[in-house]
Amino acid sequence: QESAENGKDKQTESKNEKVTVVLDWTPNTNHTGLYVAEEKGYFKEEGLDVEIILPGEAGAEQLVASGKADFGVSHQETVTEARVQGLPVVSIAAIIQHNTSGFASPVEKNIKSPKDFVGKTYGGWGGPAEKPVISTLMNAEKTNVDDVSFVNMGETDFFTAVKRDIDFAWIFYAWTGIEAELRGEKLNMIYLTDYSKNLDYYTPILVANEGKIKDNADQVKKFMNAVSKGYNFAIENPAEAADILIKENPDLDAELVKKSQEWLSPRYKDDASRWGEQKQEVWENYTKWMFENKVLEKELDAKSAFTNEFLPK
Amino acid sequence: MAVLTIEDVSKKFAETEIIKHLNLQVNEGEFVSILGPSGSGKSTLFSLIGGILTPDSGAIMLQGEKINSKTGSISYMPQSPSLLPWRTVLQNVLLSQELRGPKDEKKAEEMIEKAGLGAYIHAYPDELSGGMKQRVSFIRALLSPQPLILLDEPFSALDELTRLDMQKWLLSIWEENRRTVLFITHNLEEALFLSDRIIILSSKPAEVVADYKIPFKRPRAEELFLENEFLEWKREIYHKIKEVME
Amino acid sequence: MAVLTIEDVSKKFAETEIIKHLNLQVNEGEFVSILGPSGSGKSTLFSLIGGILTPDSGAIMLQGEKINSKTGSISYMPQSPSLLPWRTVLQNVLLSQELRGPKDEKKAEEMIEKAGLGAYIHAYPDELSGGMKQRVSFIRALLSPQPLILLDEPFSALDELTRLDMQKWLLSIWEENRRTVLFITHNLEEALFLSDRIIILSSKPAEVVADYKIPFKRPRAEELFLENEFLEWKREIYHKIKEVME
Amino acid sequence: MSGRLLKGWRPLVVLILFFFIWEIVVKKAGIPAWLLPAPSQIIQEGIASWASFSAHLFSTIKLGTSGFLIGITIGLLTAAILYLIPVVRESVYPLLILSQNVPVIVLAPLLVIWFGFGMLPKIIVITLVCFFPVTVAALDGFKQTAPDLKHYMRMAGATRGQLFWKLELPHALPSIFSGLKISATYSIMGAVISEWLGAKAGLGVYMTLASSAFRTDRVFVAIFAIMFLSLLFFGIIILIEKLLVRWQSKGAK
Amino acid sequence: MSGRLLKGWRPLVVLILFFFIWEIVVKKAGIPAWLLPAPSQIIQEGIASWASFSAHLFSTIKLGTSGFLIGITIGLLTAAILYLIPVVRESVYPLLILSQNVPVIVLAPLLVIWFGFGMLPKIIVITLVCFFPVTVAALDGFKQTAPDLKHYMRMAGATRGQLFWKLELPHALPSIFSGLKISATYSIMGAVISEWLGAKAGLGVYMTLASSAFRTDRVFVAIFAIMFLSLLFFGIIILIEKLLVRWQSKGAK
Ligand SMILES: Nc1ncnc2c1ncn2[C@@H]1O[C@H](COP(=O)(O)OP(=O)(O)OP(=O)(O)O)[C@@H](O)[C@H]1O
Ligand SMILES: Nc1ncnc2c1ncn2[C@@H]1O[C@H](COP(=O)(O)OP(=O)(O)OP(=O)(O)O)[C@@H](O)[C@H]1O
Ligand SMILES: [Mg+2]
Ligand SMILES: [Mg+2]
Repeated sequence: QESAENGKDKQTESKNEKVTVVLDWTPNTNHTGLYVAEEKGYFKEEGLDVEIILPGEAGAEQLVASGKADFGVSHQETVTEARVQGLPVVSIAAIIQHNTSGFASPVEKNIKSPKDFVGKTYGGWGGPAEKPVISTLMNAEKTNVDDVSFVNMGETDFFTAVKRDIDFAWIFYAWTGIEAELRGEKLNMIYLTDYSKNLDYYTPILVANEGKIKDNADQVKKFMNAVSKGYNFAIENPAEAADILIKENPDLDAELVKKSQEWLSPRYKDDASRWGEQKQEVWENYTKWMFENKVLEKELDAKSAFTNEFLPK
Repeated sequence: MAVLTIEDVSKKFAETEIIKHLNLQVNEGEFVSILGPSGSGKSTLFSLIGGILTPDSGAIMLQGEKINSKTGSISYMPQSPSLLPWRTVLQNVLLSQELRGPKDEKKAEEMIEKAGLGAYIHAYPDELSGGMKQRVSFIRALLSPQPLILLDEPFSALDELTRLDMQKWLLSIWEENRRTVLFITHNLEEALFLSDRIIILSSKPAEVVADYKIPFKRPRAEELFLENEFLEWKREIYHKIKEVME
Repeated sequence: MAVLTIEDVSKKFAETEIIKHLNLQVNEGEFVSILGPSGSGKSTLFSLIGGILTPDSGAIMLQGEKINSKTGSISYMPQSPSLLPWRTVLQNVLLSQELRGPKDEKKAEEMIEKAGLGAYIHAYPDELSGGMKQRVSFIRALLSPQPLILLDEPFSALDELTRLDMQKWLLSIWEENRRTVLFITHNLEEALFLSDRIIILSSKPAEVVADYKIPFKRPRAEELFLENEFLEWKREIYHKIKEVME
Repeated sequence: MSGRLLKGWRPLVVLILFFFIWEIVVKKAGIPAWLLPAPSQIIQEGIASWASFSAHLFSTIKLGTSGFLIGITIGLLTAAILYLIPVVRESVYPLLILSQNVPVIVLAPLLVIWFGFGMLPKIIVITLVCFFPVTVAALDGFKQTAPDLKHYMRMAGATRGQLFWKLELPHALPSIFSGLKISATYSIMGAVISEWLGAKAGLGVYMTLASSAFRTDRVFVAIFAIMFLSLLFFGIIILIEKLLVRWQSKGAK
Repeated sequence: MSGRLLKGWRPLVVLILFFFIWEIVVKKAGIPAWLLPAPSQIIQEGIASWASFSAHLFSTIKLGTSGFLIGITIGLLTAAILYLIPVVRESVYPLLILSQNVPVIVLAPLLVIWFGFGMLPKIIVITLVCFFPVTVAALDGFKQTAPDLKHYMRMAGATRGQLFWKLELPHALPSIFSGLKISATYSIMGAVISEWLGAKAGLGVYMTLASSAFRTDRVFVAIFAIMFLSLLFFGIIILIEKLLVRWQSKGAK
C-alpha cells in the first residue's frame, strides 16, 4: 500500500512545481496553516509540491534571499533589518494580525511592569531590536535599560533559563505562555502592545524573494491561495487543525498544540478584513521607531517591504 | 676482465671533498673488500656506483658501459636488512627482480630453501631473527640479475657470534656462485676471512692507499682465524691502517 | 676478599629456567668478564644482582650482606649510554649520586676533565659522538659510590675503531682506579684484553662452565692483540666456547 | 581475542556502576526528567520511539558514511600531492593547518546560505572535519618512511612511482589508519553538526526537535546514539586495519 | 630564524593571492555583502567596529585562557594518575576515550540547564575539549619513556618517585607540548561554542549579534579573529616549548 502511495507521489512530483518553505523555528502553532494546506492537499490543488523545512542555524531570510528556499517564515523586525542590509526579501502576509509577544517572567520574580526590569537579567537570542524595545518600554516608566543585564541564552528554553540566572525573556504567548499554563507555572506577561502602539508590528509573517515576486508572481499567487485556505481552515476548525499539526509533527506535545491552537486561531485574522492583510501604517510606524532607536543604520522605504497583492480576494 | 672500473672519480658535498681522483677496478668473480676510516666516503662511493649520486668528475664503468648517475645497474645489500615488513620472505626476495622486470619465483624458492629458510618462506620479516633477515637480504641481492653486488657493512649490526655464523654462511654461498662482489667493512678480520683483495682507503678525501691480494686458498674454513699466517696478515694491514689514520 | 658472592642462584621466567644453581665470586679490585651465548641469561644475572629481579632461590651477597631484590647496591653501565637527553654531561654524571644522596660536583668535574671531555662539560648528550657518550656513561658508573660496577656489553653498539679506542681508554682509567668490575661481552678479544678473569657461561639455563685466570701483566697496551700469546689464549677459549655451544 | 574481552571487563564494570549511581541519584533526589532523566527512562524512550528515531539514525549514518568516504579520498589525494610535489607542500600545507582553525559551527550556516539544503553543504562540512586528520597522518606516514628502506629501494633502481607504490604508500598504511580512526569519529560529529544547522532528517534534527519539545530524555537518546555510532565507525576502521595491516599484528606476537 | 621567515613566503603569497581572487570575484560578480563580503570590506569593518569588538575579543581570550589552564591541569593530573596506577588506567581510560565522543554542541545546552549561565558550564565545556589531547599526549609520553633509560634508572637504584620526576616527566615533555598545542587551539573553539550557547560577551555573542543583524562582514571578522586567536595561542605554546625543551633544538642543529 505504501509503495503505491509513493508511486503516486512520484507521478504528481513530475507535474507539480517544487516549492520549499523554511520555518523560523521548530514547528509550532504559528505554522499550522502551512501544515493544513499541505495535509488537506490545498498545495496540490494549486499544482505545487511543497516541502517544509527547518532553518537550523541559517536564517530563513538569507535562504529566501539567496534563492535556496522559495518562501520563509519571518518577522517584521527581521525583514526590516534584512532589507536595510540589502537582502531582497518582501513580506507577503502577516500570519498573526497583532503582536502577541511579550516579556514573561515567573510570578515569583515580581516583574509586573517594565520598571521592574531594573537590576534583573534578560535572556535574549542576540536580536538587534531587543535592547531598544526594552529601552522603549522602560523609558515610558522613567527607568534606564542600562540597569538590565543582558545574557545571550542561545539554545536554552524559557523554562530552564528562568530557573537559572535569567529573570525574564521574550516569548510568544501562544506557545510558551500556554505551555506555562499547562505546567501550572504562573507567569507575569508584559505585552509590547500595551506600552507602545509602534510595537504592534507583524510577527510572524511570510516572506518571498523580491525577484520571485516579479518573475514568478504566478507561483506566489498559487502559494498564497493555498496558505490562505490553510489558515482560514485553522481559524474555523482549531481542533481539527491542531490534530493535523500533531499528525505532521508527532514529536510535539499534543496537549500543548491543542490549547495553543485554541488560543491562537481567533487571533490569526483578528480585526482584519481577511487573513494575512498588512497595513502600511504598521510598517511605517515600526520602521520609524526602529530608525529613531538606532536599530536601523538608515531609513527604509516601508512600502516596498511588504505587499498584499498576493492575498486572495 | 674488469667488471667495474672507477676512473678518476671525485665528489664534493658543498665545499668538502669526500672522494678525490679515485681509481679502482674489480674483476669478474672477485670478492673485493674496502676498508677505511669512518666517514672516509665508502658509502658515498657506493651511492656513486649505484647512480643515486653523480660524480663531479670521472667515469664509472660497468662492463665497459658508463653508468654515471644511472640507477639499477648494480645489486645492493645494505647494513640494515631493509626488508619490507609487509612482504613475506619470498615476496621480499623477489622485490629486486620486480623492480627490473620479470620474476623468477622458482629460483627464489630454491635459494631460500638452500639458505635454510625453507620453513620461513611465507613468514613476515618481524618473525625472523637478525641473522635470518640478513640472509634474506643477501639472497635478494644474489637474485638480482646485475653483474656486480655491493655490500655495505652487512654484518656490522649483528652480535659477535651471529656475525661469525653469517660470515661463514656468506662465504659458503658465495663460493658456490662466485658472483663479483664489492664489500665494505670496518672489521679487518672479516675482510681477511672473506676477500680476494683488500683495498685500504685514506680518510676524507678518500683515495686508495693500499691494495692487498689475499692469498688464502678457498674454500676457507673457520679455523683460518686462528692460524698464524692470518695473524701476520692482520698485523701487516693493521699497521698500514694506523699509518693511514695518522 | 670477595666483593660479590653468588651462591646457588636460580631464576625461572614462567616455565623456562634461565639461571640454574649458579655460583660465582668476584674479588676486590678484580676485572671479571662473563662470556656466554646470546640469550644465556647474562643480562638476567645482572638484573638479579641489581635487585630489580628476585632470584627464585640462592643468595646474592655484596661485601657479606645479602642483597637479594635490594636495588641501588651496585653501580651500572648499560649497553646504550642511557644519558638523559635534557641533562648536560655534568648533570648526567651526577645523576647516579643524586639518586643515592649527596653530590660531589668537584670530583665529577675532575673526572670529566680527565676523560678529555672538559670542553663538553655543559653540552647536551645529543652534541656528543657515540664514543663520547659511552665515556660519560662510564664516568657516571665510576662516580657512583657502590663497591661493584656492572658493565653490560658497553661497547657492542660502537663501530670497530671507536670500540678499540674505548677499550684502551677504559683500561687506562680502570688501571688508575682499580674498582671491582663485572663485565659482560660477546667479544672474546675484548675480554682477553681487559680482564683478570674470564668466566664462560653455558647456554640457557646458565651455569659456569669455565673460569680462566688471564695472566697478561698490566698496564696492557694495544700491541697485546697482535702477540702470539694472545692468539693462543684466544684459540683455547674459542674451542671451549664451541664445545659449550654444542 | 578472548584476552581482549577479558581485559574489557574493568571499564564495563565502571560504566555499569556509573549508570547505576546515576539511576539511584535521579530516583532518590527526585530530579525531574526535563533536567536529567534516569538511564532507565532513556532506554525506555529509546525503545519506545525506535520507529521514528531509526529513520533519523539511518539518515545520519548515510550522511556520515558518504561524507567520510569523500573526505578521506580528498584527504589521501591531498597528502599524496603534498608529499610528491614539495613546492605545493611548502606553499599550501601551512594554509591547510590554518583551515582547521576555521570554526565549523560559524561556517556551516554560511554554507547553507551559499549552497542550499542539499547534500553539498553537508558534505563540505564533513569533508572539512574529516580530511585533515587523514592528510596529516598520511603525510607523516609518507615522510617517516624508514630512510634505510628508501635508500635501499633507490640503490636497487626503483623509479619514483615504484618508490611510492611499493614502499611509501604501504609504509604509511598504519599511520593512515590512525588518521582514519580519528576521521571516522569526526565524520559522525560533522554529520550531526551539519544536520543540526539545517536538514530534514538525522540525529541533528531529532535533537533539535527533542530539545524544543523539552524532551531531555530524547536528547540523551541522541547523545548515546552519537557515541554508539562513533564507536561503531571506529570499530569498523580497526577491523579493516586488522585485515589490511596484518604483518604488524603478526610481528607483535 | 631568518631561514624560517624566508620559508614562510610561499604560503603568504598563496594566501594573498587567495584574498586577491576573492576580492576580484566579489567585485566583478557583484556579490552582495550579506552573501559574501569582500576581504576589503571585512578589514574595514574590523577596524571600524574595533571599539565594540575588542570587548568581546578580550572576553573570549580571558575565558579561553582560564578554561585552557584548568583543562590542561586536569589533563596532566589525569595522565599522571592513569600512568602511575595501572588499575585506574585499565578501568577508566577506555571511558575517557568514550567521553570524547559526547557531542559538545549537544552537551553544552544541557550544561547550561544544569549549571546556569555563569562561568562553570563554560569552563566545563572548554575543559572537556582541552583535557583529552593533553592526557593522551602525556600518557603516550610517559609510556614511551625509552626502556633502556628506565632500566638504567632502576638498576641505579631510583625509587618510583625518582623514576617519575627525574625520568618519565621530563621525557614526556615534548609529547606533552604537542598535546598542549592541540588543546590551545581547541580552547578557543571551546570558548566560542560555550559563549555561543549562552553568555553576556565574547566572540560567540558577537557572532550571534552579527548574524541576526545580517552583518556577514562581522561574521567574517569573528571568523578571522577566531583563527588569529587559535594561531596566537598555538604560537605562545611553541614559544614556551622552545624555552623549556631546549635540549632538543640544540640536538637538532
Ligand atoms: N648527502 C650528504 N651531504 C653532505 N655530506 C654528506 C652526505 N652524505 C655523506 N656526507 C658526508 O660525507 C662523508 C663520508 O660519508 P660516508 O657515509 O660515505 O662515509 P663512510 O665511509 O661510509 O663512513 P662509515 O664507515 O661511518 O659508514 C661524511 O663526512 C659525511 O658526513
Ligand atoms: N622479563 C622476561 N620475561 C621472560 N623471559 C625473559 C625476560 N627477560 C629475559 N627473558 C629471556 O631470558 C633469556 C635470557 O635473557 P638475557 O637477556 O639474560 O640473555 P643475555 O645472555 O643477556 O643475551 P644477550 O647476550 O643477547 O644480551 C632469553 O631467552 C630471554 O628471552
Ligand atoms: Mg658507510
Ligand atoms: Mg644481554
